[in-house]
Amino acid sequence: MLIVLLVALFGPCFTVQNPYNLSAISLSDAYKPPFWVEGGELPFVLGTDQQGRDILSAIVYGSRVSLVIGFLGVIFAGGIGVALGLIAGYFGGKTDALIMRLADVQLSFPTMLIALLLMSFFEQGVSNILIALAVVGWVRYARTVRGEVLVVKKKEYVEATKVIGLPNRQTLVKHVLPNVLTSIIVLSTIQIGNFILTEATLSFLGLGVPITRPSLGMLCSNGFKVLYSGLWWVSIFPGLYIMLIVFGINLLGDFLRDEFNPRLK
Amino acid sequence: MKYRLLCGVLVSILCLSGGLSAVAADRELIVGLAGDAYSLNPYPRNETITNAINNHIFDSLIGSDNDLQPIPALAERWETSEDASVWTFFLRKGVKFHNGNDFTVDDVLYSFDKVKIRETSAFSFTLSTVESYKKLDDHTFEVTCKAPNSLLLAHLREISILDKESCDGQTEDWIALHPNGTGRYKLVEHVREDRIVLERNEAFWGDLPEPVKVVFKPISNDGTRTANMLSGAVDMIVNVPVRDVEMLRKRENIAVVTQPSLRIIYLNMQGWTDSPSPDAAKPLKSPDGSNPLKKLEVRQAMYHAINEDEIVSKIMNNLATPTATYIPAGFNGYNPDIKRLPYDPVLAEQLLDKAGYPRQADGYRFELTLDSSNDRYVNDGDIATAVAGYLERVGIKTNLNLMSRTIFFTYIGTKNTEGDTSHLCMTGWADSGGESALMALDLMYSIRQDGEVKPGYGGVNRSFYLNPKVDALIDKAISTPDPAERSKIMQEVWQIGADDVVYIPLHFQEDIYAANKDKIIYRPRKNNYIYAWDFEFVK
Amino acid sequence: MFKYLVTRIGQLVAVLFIVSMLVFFMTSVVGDPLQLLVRQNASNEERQAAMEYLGLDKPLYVQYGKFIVSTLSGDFGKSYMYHTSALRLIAERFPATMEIVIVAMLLSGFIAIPLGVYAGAYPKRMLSKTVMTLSVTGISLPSFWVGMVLIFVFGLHFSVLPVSGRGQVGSLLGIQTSFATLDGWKHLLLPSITLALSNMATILRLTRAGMRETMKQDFIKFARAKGVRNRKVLFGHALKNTLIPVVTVFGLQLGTLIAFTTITETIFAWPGMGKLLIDAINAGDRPIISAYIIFVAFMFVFLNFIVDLLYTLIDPRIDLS
Amino acid sequence: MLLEVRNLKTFFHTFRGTVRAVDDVSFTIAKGEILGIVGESGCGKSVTGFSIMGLIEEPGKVAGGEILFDGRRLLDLSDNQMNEIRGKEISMIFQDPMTSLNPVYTIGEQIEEMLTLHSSLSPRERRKRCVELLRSVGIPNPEGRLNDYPHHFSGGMRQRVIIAIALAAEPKLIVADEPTTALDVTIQAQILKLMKALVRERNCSMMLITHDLAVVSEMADRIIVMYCGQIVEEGRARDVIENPSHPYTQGLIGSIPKLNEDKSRLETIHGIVPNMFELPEGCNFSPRCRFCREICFGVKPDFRLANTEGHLIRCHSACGVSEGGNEV
Repeated sequence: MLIVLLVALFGPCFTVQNPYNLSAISLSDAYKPPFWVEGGELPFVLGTDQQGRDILSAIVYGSRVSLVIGFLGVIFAGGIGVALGLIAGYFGGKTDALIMRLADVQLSFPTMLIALLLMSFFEQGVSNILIALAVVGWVRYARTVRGEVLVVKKKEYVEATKVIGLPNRQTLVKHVLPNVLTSIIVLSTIQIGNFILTEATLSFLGLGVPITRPSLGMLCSNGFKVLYSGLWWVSIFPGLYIMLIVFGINLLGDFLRDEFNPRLK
Repeated sequence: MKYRLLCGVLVSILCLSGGLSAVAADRELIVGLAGDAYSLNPYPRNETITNAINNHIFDSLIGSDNDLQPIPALAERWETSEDASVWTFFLRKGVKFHNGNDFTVDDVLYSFDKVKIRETSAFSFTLSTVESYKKLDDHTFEVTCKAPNSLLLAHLREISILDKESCDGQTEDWIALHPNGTGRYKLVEHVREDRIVLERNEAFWGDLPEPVKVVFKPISNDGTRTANMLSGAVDMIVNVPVRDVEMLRKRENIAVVTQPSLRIIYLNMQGWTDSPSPDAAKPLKSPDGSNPLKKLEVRQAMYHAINEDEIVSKIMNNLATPTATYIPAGFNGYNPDIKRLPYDPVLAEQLLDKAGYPRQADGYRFELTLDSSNDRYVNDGDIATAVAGYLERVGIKTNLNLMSRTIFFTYIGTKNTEGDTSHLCMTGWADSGGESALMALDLMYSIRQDGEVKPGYGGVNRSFYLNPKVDALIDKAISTPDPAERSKIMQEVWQIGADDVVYIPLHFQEDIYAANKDKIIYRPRKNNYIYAWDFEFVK
Repeated sequence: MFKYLVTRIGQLVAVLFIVSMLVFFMTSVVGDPLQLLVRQNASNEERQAAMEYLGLDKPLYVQYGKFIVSTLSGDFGKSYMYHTSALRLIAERFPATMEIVIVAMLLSGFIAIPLGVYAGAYPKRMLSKTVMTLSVTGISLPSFWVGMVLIFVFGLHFSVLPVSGRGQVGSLLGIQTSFATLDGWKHLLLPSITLALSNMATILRLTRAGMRETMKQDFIKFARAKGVRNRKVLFGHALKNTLIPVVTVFGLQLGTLIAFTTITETIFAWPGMGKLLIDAINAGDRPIISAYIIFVAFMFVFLNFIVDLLYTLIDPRIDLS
Repeated sequence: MLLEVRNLKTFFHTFRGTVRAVDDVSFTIAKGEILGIVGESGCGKSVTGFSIMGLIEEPGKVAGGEILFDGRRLLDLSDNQMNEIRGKEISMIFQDPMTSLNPVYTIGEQIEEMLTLHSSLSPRERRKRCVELLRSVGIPNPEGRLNDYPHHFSGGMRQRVIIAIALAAEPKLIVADEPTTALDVTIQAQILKLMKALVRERNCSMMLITHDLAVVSEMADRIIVMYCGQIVEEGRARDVIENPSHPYTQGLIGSIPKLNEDKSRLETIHGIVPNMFELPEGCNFSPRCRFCREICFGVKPDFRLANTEGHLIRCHSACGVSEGGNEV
């Protein structure tokens, strides 16, 4: 995980080209295989894609985009979702009904439509994707958290806080939240991957990040078009890197959960 | 509807489970298409796949040969007045609809009436130039045009003829579910997005096509279509992705058939206006605030800066033809004298300097935004990216604005429904009629930022090209019935367009098909319409 | 309970109302339905006629009023693309989508939950670790990728399963379905697996996390002390206590799959609803989009109602009213 | 002898080292006898209970010794065989009634599960038996409450339910792990009384694990005092309570407040329980012992007879024997 982060942060200093700079890449380098395969050559260690972008450089830059999308997406979606879920589950009644029906409304709209809507208002870009992900992603958190809060709030230690007159906000943050943390962490580790993939899918549908600033997902979906033609390196490497990231995040998530969950000790 | 579908399904099961033995299985054809027919009512949608499938079931008065030139179909022959304004058509006799009804003039006039209803017909434009039509006898009728119109045949070609007797008084839905034409094939079943099954109409008036039964399978994903071809689940596929061609060619039993299509990919530049795209998110910016695209040298420089050969070889895998003009060779109005401006970045930079746009301190001359779709044309996103790269290298800062076709066409529309937003965009255009004058009418006829110069003309003139001389030539061509003479006028029009660099043409896409060569031979049509009668069985 | 039901139905109406408004707003912004009706090079006159035909020339609130009135009478209008009733188009496609979704959900339920239980109960074992590692693949591979690879491996390389499309349908209990024929099942398998894969990973991980906590609880030890067999302890006592988040996500996934299987259906040329939606969105086909989304909203409200009921069945401590 | 534990060793292997939670513990329980095991938390008394039940979980492991129950070696039995014994022959009562009952099943279901597992009664008979059991543990309106869930019950009532479950299959031995710790004092007394009555009535044995000497003194026939995984004192209840011989036991007894004695301060045992990873070389109690001598730091003490028959202590300095526990 650390490696992934380091690569994302400092990798750009070491890449052979800046894949975002259109004048730096040349079509004449398109579809070069990795250097160990016949026809491949340095400095394109992992080969090049359809625009002549060095895959390795593109992965390094792309991972920054993807990580930003994954993490910020989870922070936004999770932040909204957890807060609303806590409130809905804890207060119940009309508040719960309102929030949950809002969730139902939200669920009915496909990510794609929302992304399209945003695109027709704003320019194509990462912020669009983030808004779309947050708008779509909070529901899952809210519903999961709410479900658990419904159980937790009936527990004695929570009811006890009412007796001692603790303000609701403190009860929620100090006593309810820690007890639903496991699901949140699990969900988040899954969602980061999910968001990176959602972005890939949006790219697949032509609604993702700008083609000049490819994310891992976009690299992967670009390359996927030529997978059957034997140009495997274009999509395999970004794909593997996504797996690596998701795997790292999951390890991190497991660690966090074990570390902060007193119930597992 | 459901009941009918159900029946269809049941019938097909019966067929598949043995009843089919009556039909020679080796005369059966399965084709993987890129999409489904939207409706088997031929009028509401005007779209390639829908039209092609409906053409199996329905005939028109006029047919097309392989070069898209008109040939007799339900109309056996026709006569025209001197100035091409009054046309008389003589219908074929003894033709029957699938349900056994006779084909007469009444059916033609009924169909014409229906076609004109804008609410339910996408073909109303075909009769917009027609003043009136009247029945002379059961098999003869007369059409009077508003103005001399040499293009009537090209338009009538698009009108499928319905059976008045069975359709009159029925709803549009009913007509769509009970397609009844005079065509070579009858509908067996249509399961939306899954298959359309047709069987040969043994009572067809002309030569019987070879395939006895045809199954069209809509498979919209490129990779899946290729996979179906590889697995042998289909006998032929259309729109093969360019990158899959090499791999398919290596297969012993698969033949890849390619043919230059009518679709040209080109760049539009707002070069005839002082305030290009004021509503764009990132408007055009030049140091002195002028519109650089107005300068011929700048347009020429951009032309010179683009290495089209490299685009074709690297992005299109050599499956595209670089072009200097907008219609393919061999078509009416083609001008062989027009040549591409060669790739020459050095010359491009000189031209830009000369035009008064030297490189500034930041290394750039001026700033543009290139709008393009990324899911409409073959590898459109990649082509646009490459173009932006070439422009950057001669010092033109190029923002790339790629979008889905869903919003792209509204965004760049000449009608400016959402404001004038695009000064440089990459689009494609094709005229399935293969008629130069029709194409120029849309592409070259003057139009202004604030509206049409002549209603219905210049519909996709996104450069806002203004040239009365060209307008006059186009008007003249349309009223010239003689194809050879018309061709000459059009050659002049295209020459003027090329000299003015109205657009930067890139290439013609190639239609690519893959077929099972042990079983069939396919001769593609120029307009990418798939017809079962273009297939021949090997054995 | 009755009162609860009435409230929920009231909420349903409110949800549908809001959804209809949003849908209307979105479809009026996204996509240009005129593209379907008129040619790109159409004259202004043609465009104007089409606008009038669609009622797009009227102010937005008038359009919305009309839309609501016809929607209330169950008429979502005719699809711009297909020129036939939007609702019927959806109904036509619904069974095909349900088929792959049902199989996918059964697969993920019957594989992921037991594996999750196992991995949660014995986190240190080799098998658990393998399962967890593999499940990462499930959530880190895009579905279009998985679909293509499955087609490549099973459809082309081994040629054991058909590449795409829906197979023969047969009659089962009076319903036309792929479940009734072998060919149908063969066609079902790959798309269902593609759908199931990412679901499985999510459900597996949630189950495991819950199980790990539950297994530390006293009542598990108490159950063991009662002499309850291991399997019964895991699936009888522990699992039921971890089901709340699993059921929540299961419900969401089920709804999402039914509503938005777009990619998988496209890749497998499966004639389901998801493909209809994406085509409609691409074309700006307002009647289909609005009918579809209102249908989906209805379904989600219903599904979430079921999930809430399940909560009370699973955990008696939960009191919804 | 119903239960005979010989040299039981249960270790926990963690990556920080091995914890000898139960180290060489031997004792017996006779039929109908109530044995109290006393000690501070972490002394290994619960682990001993779980070892007998065969419920030691990773990373714990029974490392040695023998457990003979009714003539059978429990440690040699498979998990399935153990399942036949658990609940039916040895049942267990847990410390916290709030968490021991599965919250998602009715108490009827939870009692019935025991009967389904360990009896051949018909469903109707099972139901009848459930009602009887609930009534016998003093739950009012037992028929009506069978379908209630644990959260409908108060803590004391839940413990009664747990006792009912423990008794359901007529076990020969009940292991009660701190059965009253989580309850109010008034309810504690009721529950203890109930347990004692039920055990006596059914003539079964009981192993009562607690940190509360007062509880043990009322209930037990014999007492074992554990410290750091080892037995430090063992004897008849009366002997141990009235005449505690090990300094640790003395400390424990001294720290119980007594109503009839006027004292400004309670006695405490100074120091804390040693780190289980680094036990002292000699006597485990040596760092905290008031009577500690040189030898105590170097050599592990062995059992010695205290002044009465069957009263054993593990201490070098038997000096504490006569002095009682009242020194400050």
